Amino acid sequence: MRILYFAWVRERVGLESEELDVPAQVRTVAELAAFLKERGEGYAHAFENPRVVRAALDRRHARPEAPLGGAREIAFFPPMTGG
Amino acid sequence: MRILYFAWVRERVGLESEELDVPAQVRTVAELAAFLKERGEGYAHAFENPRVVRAALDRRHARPEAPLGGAREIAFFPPMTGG
Amino acid sequence: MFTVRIQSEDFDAAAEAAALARGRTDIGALVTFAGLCRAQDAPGGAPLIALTLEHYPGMAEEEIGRLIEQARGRWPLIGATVIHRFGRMVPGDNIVLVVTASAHRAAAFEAAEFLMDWLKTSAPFWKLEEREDTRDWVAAKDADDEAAERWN
Amino acid sequence: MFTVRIQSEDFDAAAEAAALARGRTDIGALVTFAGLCRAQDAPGGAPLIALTLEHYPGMAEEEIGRLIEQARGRWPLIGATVIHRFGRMVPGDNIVLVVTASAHRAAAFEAAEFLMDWLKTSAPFWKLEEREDTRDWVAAKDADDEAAERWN
Repeated sequence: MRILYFAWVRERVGLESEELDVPAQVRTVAELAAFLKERGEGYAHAFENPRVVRAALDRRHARPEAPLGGAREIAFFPPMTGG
Repeated sequence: MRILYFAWVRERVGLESEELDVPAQVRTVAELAAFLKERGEGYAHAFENPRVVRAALDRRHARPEAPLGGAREIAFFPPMTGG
Repeated sequence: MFTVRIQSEDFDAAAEAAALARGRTDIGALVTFAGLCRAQDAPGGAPLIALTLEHYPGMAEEEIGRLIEQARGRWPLIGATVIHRFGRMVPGDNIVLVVTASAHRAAAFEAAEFLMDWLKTSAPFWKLEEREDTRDWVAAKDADDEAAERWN
Repeated sequence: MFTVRIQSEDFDAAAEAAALARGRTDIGALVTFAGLCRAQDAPGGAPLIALTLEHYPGMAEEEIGRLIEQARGRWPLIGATVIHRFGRMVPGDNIVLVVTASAHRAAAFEAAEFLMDWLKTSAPFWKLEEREDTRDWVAAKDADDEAAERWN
């Protein structure tokens, strides 16, 4: 699965994107965030407060409980501040 | 007093403006409209339904009961339809 | 900068909005409303050939100036420009322009709507519509009075 | 005509509004909103030097396209154009443009406000502010969420 990071989530993780084989037991957006959080210091910092990190599955906003399903791309980012 | 007419009030009266010596007993906007209504067929048509004719005294909207006071100019016109 | 112009010539909405913003760094929101002459009011009705706008010179500027003062009392405006044309217009032509500038978008949007709503009911302009066989003064709409009253 | 563009280049608000209206006689109301980069947010705070807009390519266009579809479902729009810039901007620069065209002013105003409110909370853009000694990601505002929620 392709994982994208934006804004301060990107800065803390230290990556713009990565390809990852998501283990079968990781089924939802929230479970993936929890899984990533254990991957190192940058990830731990990015996901320290998982409620403020938003996600999009295949470019559509997704809630924490949304199943990853067959999505090819997931993005994690802070609340949006455009406009 | 200078009297101005606009839109269909102007067309019915047949004048854009006129100078008139307003009799002392004509004290309000409504009284002036009633006075004008008696001046001929065009005026009678223009003021046939006095409630739809609006007025401005010295270029400010004025209610029927407003006193003419020392106003130098009064205008009569239909409800506005600009914008 | 607060400006009112009553003119028969067309206006350039873009240039007016740019003029308000030029050289400033405190404007966060710039709202431009252009009102245009439409060909048709009711589906199936005879198409409009032209619209003639009559106005009360002097009072039109003053009344719009008073509306701008009211808007400034309600919203923190940095600038506003209102231009209203008079004379004969054909479908597609510009009729009226309102530009508002503020630090934030809610103030700019609300002030522009307030100015348009009150322009419609209190600025001394009257529309005469020409269609193929008719020539009619437009009747004032209750909906416009209601739109203006919502600000009270 | 409904258009979304995500670009680093500046835009010409006037030309975009004119493009929507060109050759048409059914548009009665054209609303243009331009959001600009301001120098100062809070009185007394350090002035902003620059703003960098990061975005999610692909999703930004798609999400704004979905917002336009929602607006079309709610108001009888004849056209709409949304342009959102990304990259580094300095005070006075344009950031975002929303143009809406409709037969009547209420629809054009409301659709423009709806699009701006939802753009702020759902389009994937993030602002990084540079001040003399600081460099901070802008925090999302509760006021923006509330502005968007009022349409529900």
